Amino acid sequence: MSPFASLVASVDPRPDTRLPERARLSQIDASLRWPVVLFVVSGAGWLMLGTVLGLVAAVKLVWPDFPGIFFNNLEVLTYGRIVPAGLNALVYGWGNNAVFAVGLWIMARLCGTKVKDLGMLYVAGGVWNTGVLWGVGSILVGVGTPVEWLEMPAGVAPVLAASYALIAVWAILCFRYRQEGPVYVSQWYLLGAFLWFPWVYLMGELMVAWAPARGTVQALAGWWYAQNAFGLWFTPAALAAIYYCLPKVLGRPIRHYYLSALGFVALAMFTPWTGARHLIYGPVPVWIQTVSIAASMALMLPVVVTALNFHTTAWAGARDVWRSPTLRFIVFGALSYTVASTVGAVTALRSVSVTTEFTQFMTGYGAHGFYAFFTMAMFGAIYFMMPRVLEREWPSAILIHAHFWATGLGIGMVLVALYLGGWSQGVAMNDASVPFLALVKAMLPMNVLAIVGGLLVLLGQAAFMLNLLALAGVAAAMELLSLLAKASGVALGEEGA
Amino acid sequence: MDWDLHRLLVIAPGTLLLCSGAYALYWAVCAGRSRDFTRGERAVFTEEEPEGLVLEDFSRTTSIGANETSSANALGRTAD
Amino acid sequence: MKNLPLMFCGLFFALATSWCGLILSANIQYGALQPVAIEQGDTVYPQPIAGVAQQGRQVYIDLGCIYCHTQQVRPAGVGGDLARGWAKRGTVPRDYILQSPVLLGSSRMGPDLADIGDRMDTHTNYLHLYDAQLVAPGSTQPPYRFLFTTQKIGDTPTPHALKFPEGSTEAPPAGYEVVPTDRAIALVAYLHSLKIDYELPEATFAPGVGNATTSGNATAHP
Amino acid sequence: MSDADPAKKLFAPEPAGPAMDPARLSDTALQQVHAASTAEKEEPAVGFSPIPVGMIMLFTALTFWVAIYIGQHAGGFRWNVYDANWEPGGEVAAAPPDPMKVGARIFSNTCQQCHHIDGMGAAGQYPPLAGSPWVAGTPDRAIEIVLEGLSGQATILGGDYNGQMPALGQSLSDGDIAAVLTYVRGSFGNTASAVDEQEVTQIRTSLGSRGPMSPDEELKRHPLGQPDNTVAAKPAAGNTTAAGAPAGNTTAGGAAPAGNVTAGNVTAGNLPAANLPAANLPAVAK
Repeated sequence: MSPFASLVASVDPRPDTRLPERARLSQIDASLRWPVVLFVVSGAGWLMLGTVLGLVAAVKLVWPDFPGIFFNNLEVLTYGRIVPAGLNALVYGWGNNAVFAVGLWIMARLCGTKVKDLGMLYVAGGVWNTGVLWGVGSILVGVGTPVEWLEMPAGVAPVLAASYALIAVWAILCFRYRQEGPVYVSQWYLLGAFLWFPWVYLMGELMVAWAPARGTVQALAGWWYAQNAFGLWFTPAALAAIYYCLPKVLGRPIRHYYLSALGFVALAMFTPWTGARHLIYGPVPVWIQTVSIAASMALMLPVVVTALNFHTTAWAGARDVWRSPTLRFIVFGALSYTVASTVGAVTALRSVSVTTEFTQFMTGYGAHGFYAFFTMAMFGAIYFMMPRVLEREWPSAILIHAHFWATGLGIGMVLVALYLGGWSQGVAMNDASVPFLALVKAMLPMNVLAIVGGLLVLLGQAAFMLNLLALAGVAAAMELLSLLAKASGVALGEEGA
Repeated sequence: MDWDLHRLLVIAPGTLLLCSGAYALYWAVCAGRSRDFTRGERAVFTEEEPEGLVLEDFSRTTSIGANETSSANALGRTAD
Repeated sequence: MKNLPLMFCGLFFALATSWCGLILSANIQYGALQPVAIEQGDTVYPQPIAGVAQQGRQVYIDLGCIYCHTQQVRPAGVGGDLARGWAKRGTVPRDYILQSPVLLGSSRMGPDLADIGDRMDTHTNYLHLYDAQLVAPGSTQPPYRFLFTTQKIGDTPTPHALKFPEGSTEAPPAGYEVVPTDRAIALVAYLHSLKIDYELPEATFAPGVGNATTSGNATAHP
Repeated sequence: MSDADPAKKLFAPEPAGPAMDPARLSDTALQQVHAASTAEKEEPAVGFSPIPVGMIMLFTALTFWVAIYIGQHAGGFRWNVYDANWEPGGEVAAAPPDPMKVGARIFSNTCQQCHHIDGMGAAGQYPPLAGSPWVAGTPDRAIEIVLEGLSGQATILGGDYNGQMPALGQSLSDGDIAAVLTYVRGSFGNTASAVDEQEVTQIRTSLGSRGPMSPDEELKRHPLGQPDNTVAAKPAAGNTTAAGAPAGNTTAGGAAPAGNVTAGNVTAGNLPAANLPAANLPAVAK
């Protein structure tokens, strides 16, 4: 066998086709067991950290001296540091780890392939998390770049890119060696996500950090990246999770499934053009703004398609949705996707953007997309995935209830606070007769509401973390015990011989 | 006046594209092509998690759908 | 749709067209702008910032000022930007060609700073940085006390030492003074350098704007 | 991989129906759901279900909106259009540069060091321009001095000067000279007419390069107090729509002591609406 052929054979992820389907599926689940635990647990840790940092930032908007005179002398706790640090912890720590776990698992299952080489995934996952740690730490000590979503220093990018490649290659390999039969829509979305992200990330780093473009072209490249990182990485991954979990748990196929292809193609066509929607009335030529506004509006097409798919399917099985822990989160995410995308399209219009731009409203829009849609969908998928991967049930249903209600209510309060507060902030800001200080003071009540919501969200995540650690911890302990038993058995056997 | 060349340049090809797209869709649906898109909709279901089976139920037990077996194949299953 | 290489090409094509259409064409179209004088013989604008101000720019970046302050002014008739006296015209791409990284910002928890150098007072600014409550009670700007040091007053008081308002609890004990560190001095120098006090061929001052707030200095050029 | 011919598979006729194993799906309700969905699938050949029709309408509406929105607000895809409501052809009406503004800039770069920002010069060293009869009347004298310089003894407004004015004909174009003289003749309390570029060109050609003249020689060619009979004694080019009067005549407080008139006020006072026409037009590079 030539070296190349042996390499190919060593990564060929197809399970033994002689096995019955049931055995093959549990082989696939088992092949991803510990990588998934690594990604989910580290992701949940980043999620907690990011939320805490965001919460501290929110408190500082109400009480700038927080957390006291002594700590104010600590530069790392200043508002301009914890905001980007929290954002990066959420995006690259939680978001990417969650997509790695959920995306790889769904891809492997739908393709009927397993992930063969475990060692590489552990190393890559470890390197990814180390890179994020390095990046977030750098931001906190003040050696980041001032480009939103790309704040990590340029040196971190190669580390992240390399570990990403080692992880994402498994998704591509799974698709390459997939079993016969029709390709499901989740596979399209996941393949797209795993292929788009590296391009988008490298082009963003290139034009912003390594060989910066001149003037506002740089800002354009930065927003092109940020918009695509969300729209072509987190969004398709979450849509794939919804498309997978919803019919699966309900036991009924997606309604109007034939439209989903249209949704995917439209998403792929329009999302990349929306980058400049963050620069409306900004220092870029007006045609660039117009094209991005038009693309944001055209993005309503895939949104309507997914809305039809998701909501008609969920509606038909509404009672089962409410009974399923997975689907509560999944359907919450699906609804949020519809609403957040509509908000996104409307706020891209010039006449609305003039009020919402630069205000807390857009912060709320970000939270709506990243938290109420993406994160909730990921929670749902994780609730579905972990018992199957670990062959063990979640330890506590009460904690799942607590998680759902606390995060659901919490994010709802945050959104209400930021949307209402942001809108009145924008209206006041555009009225030059309102002194700036007065409009800042007027935002206080809504900022307090956002803090309360944030606390609830954090509480819910603590419940999730507790449940997760108990589940993974017991599973790990059992695995360790069985390994020990095997080892001692072998040792005994040898002694006997 | 307002409908100058500048705008016609955008609208004429746009309309053309749109009409051809609409016609293509019409033809595809009439020719039964849309059925091909539905072939994938059951790809999510497997032997152990088949269509027609609701997999999770909060209300049954304190723990979700706890079953007597520890095998992954039975997890979360509530239907018969 | 079932063929991996074909699908790869399609996905890549969707992304690549947008990159070419938005970023590359923008770069070709205006990526090579140069400073320009509005009329022949005039000084060219924008002017680069240098020395201490350049160091202050790094402080501005380190402290994450962009998370509350934009440096982009929307044109006349859009929102209240010009009416608030944030500049006399909207900013355009040429204003940013000498800056890297570009600090447009996307949030206005605080006012826009594109033209802050035209409307600020150095000492007030030091106080505002030390603790915004001293100057603007109710402000949400966090205190940057770590940009200042408290030291014993020497033979002659330091010129930049903060003059706290009467009865302020933050005033240092007698015989001591609060002075800005090099970073604070650099940051304030940078803020001073932020000026949109020039016109460009593609961006002239909006009529009548700015006279209300800065009546005496409405015309920057003789 | 030879495992599949994708196209053939995708478009192959559907098998008789999904395998429905009655043993597995014992629930009758479920079977009904199944039957319903199966029936739905066979339907499309007959006609459209409302969903695709709705989607086509949505798609059509979105495409039309996008096309029209881009058509109306793309600013001609120019790099220098920042107004969403820019109309093609807008640049045709772009105003020619205001000679008072151009002149002010050239003055501040070239003349201001000696003649001072308020045109008062410096006693005994540089003669004043404010209220000077040398500036008023025919512009030819001033054009010649700027082109070729001036060297020697002169008495201006009661002060004696014996200095040297450098020739600026090489460093300033005809347009620049016309603009700066228009500015000087319309500022510092001066109310003389604007200077035309063609006149400068004429004089430059007729003078050749003869070098600086003495004041006496200059006065011989153009005595003081000579009336201004040039064609340029007309309103400043193109900018009078809003101002409504020749620039020189609108001087606010023209009789005030020149020294009190700062340069900034002069610009603002002389041409209250000087930048109006330009600013109303879309920003387009000339």
